[in-house]
Amino acid sequence: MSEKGGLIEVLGRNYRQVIWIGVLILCFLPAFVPLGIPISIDKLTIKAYKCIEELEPGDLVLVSPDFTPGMWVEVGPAMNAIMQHLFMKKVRIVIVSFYIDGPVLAEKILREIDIGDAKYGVDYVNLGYLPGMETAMAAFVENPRRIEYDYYGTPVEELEIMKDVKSIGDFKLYIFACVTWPDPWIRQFSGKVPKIITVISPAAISLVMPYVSGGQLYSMLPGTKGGAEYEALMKRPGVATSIMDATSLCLTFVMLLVIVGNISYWRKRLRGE
Amino acid sequence: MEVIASLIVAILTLMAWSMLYRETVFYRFVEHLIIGFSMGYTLYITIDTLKKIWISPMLAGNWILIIPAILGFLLYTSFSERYRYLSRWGIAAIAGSGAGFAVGRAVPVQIIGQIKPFFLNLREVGAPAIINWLVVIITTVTTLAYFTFTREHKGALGWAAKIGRWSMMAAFGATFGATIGCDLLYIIERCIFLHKAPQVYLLPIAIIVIVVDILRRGGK
Amino acid sequence: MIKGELASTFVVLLVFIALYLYCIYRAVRGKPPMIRKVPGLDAMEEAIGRAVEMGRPIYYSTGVGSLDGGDMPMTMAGMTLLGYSASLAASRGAELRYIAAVPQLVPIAEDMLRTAYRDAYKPEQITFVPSQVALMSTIVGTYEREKPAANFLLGALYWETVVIAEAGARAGAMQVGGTGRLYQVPFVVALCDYSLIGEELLAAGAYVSREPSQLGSILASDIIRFITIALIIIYVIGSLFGVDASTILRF
Amino acid sequence: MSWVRRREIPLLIFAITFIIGCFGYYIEHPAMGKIYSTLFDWVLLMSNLALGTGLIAMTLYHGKKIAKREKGYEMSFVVFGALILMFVSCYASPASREYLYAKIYTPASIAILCFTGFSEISGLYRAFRVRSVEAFFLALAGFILLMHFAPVYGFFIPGVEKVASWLLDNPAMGASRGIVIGVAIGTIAIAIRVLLGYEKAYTG
Repeated sequence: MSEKGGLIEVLGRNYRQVIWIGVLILCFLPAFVPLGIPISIDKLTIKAYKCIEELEPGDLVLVSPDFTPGMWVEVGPAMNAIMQHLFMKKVRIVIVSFYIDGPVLAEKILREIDIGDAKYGVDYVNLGYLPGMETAMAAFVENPRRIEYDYYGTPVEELEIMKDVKSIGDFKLYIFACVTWPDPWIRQFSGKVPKIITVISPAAISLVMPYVSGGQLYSMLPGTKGGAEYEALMKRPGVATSIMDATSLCLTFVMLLVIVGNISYWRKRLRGE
Repeated sequence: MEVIASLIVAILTLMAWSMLYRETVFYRFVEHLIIGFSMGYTLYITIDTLKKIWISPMLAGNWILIIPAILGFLLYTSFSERYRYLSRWGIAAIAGSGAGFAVGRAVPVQIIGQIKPFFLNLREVGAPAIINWLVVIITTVTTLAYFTFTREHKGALGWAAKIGRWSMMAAFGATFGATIGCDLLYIIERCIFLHKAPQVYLLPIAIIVIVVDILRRGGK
Repeated sequence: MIKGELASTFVVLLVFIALYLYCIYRAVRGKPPMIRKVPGLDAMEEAIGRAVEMGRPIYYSTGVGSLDGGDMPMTMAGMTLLGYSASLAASRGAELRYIAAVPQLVPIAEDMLRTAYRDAYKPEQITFVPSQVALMSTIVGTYEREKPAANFLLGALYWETVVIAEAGARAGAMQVGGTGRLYQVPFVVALCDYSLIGEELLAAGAYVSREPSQLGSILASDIIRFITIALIIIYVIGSLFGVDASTILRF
Repeated sequence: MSWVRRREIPLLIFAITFIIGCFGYYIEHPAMGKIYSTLFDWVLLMSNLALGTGLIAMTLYHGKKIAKREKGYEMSFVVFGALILMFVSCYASPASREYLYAKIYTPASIAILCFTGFSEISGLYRAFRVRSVEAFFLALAGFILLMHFAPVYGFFIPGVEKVASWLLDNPAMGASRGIVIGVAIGTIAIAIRVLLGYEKAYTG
């Protein structure tokens, strides 16, 4: 008995280490085994999913991963989920970035998802980075063929996919990911492409909602949580699901800690210690 | 090269996280490495900035920039017992412009800007919005009342201050809870990075080292 | 000259400044106001006493806030309290160490610690770390090694707040924290033993100096506070009658 | 040269820069705009020059450790080594700068940033104990927000998201407004105290 009391005492004195080990285990667990803990699915995520589900194989889709690597954890996993769906639907994808880190992030996404038997240059292409933010967007909207070389230096004329890209109207859908200020993309692309979907950090949702209700944006995915919802719709749990699993587990653990902490505190206090 | 970078980052991450267990030589190494790296990078960025905003304009004939440069170099006199009063000149200029900037915006943005939203067109909204409006008014006014310094918090002011403190506590709790949800993402992201090969092979090594250390120290 | 839309705001600013000058003038003339107790500031003295007893150092940090823009008032308040606690610690024989994360603060800290400690001053009482991450990593490591008796965390604090406050708690230090940055106040309040919320930190310099002139400025702050509450009430009454008070006051 | 020692000189510099910084925001005049932007260019230049003071303080601290062979002086070599490595690789080539900064330093510093998450959780265990009425409000609001951010509870308890956003939009916003207004008032007060030379943070 005395040994057990000793152990509890040691653990009580080092409660921080105990808590941290618990958090680490719960964060690692879903990375190894995706659990698929149920989450509520937002209407907008379903709308985005249905929109992509209705695309025909061979339709052209334009994608801009415009965020910084440091923000990966906020929007990257959702981008993975939506790109995975695009490759599953066998649409043709053109990637162009208006952020300097965009092309590298596009490569990261393509490396992490299962692209099946899609061929570079035929089914998808990475056009690289266009400097100049909103001016660059306006120029691209005016003439997408303005770009002469892709990210790897191949002339655009030699790429089969680009033969069908004559104007911005050839794209059926535009997907862009950004972290904070979505206005430039919406200003330039709204009305030029039939549908626009954005993947955005949860912090910026309030900035985007007016555009969604106004119709300039077709739908949006709110960050990694949106990604997890999307993966649940695809029935294909991935990184976003494991992140949300870990978040759910950790926060439940934290809530248990609060309860346990209060019980032990009040027990001591009522005993008059 | 990518694999080597991943391995180095994974090793550094585990070394840094060893602090969660206890203060170790591994953590100390990462701690000092980070100081050195960030100093090196800050130095590079600063020299680059100085070239752009000082050296090049001055060589182009903008000689007036010598005045702020002298004030800037006066900051270095703080290391000398004899001349350190001169460093206050430079500090005064930096602090003065900062204070001016802050005070200039304090009234329009932080005071008037915060009062303006208290207007609510009562005819156009329903009962729930009016209740919320009242809640915001009460919490704001009582929080302001809490900061009163020249009266003891007794009587009506005491009650107002108490309600103000309670509403502040609710606000703090809410921010605290909301922040954890976001900051956890970074830990999870690191865990997902660590679970990939080849980094994942480092995990058992780290666990063995810690277990050995716990046994060696006998549960201190 | 004055921008049209800011004209009435400018008048308000001038009225406020005039009010400060008047109250300070009145207080200097012999009518200093009384000030309620601020527990966090009295606790600093206790913490320094504790450091003397235990023979361990006191650590002081102002976070990564610098002297520009909105951070300046909080950083300045933090530096004023650094001067105050340094002279208190020096007179009682405790060692106070300052960790700076902003280069502009190094000369101020040098100046203050040299003034407070005179011949007993050691250059290693001031450390400089170049970034927020470096500040976090340094403090986590240093606190665990040195086990400070007291940890003061006062200034324009950013993301590092929670790490510093928890490192101090882990080391068993008595902690006094204070900031006016909205997102960091919760951590200061929840994790430190004593906290100075928002304006309490900004008024601290006047509180610890106990000079009538400075206390006068606090009286003026209170009057302005009641003017602000009155303005809120005007807006509320305006809402009852369906009138936006901004149209009348031209804000 | 005793006049240079006077306290009035820094106060005068403070006053001039304060007036330009403060009133420049309100006054619309081409000359004022020029002075206003020049002031900020100058301050930026001075702030950048100040980095050297930090470098000196750091070198003194670690150099003294090495010179005196104090406990843990070996780690001071790591500081200087890392400094030189980063500095040299920044100037060597853009590729080496990218590699060391983006691929190694940035991810490694995220490992340190993770301490915020860890500290929040262990701190919360301590802070959310209901010792008083105040702590009760803190813990209650925090608990609701935790439920809001764990996606699983949105699935099982549908109302939790509404309660959480009500809490953030109403009582929490009201209290934040009160704090912001208080800070603004304190800002004016502290600036005037420094201006009149009472707050002696830098004037000695």
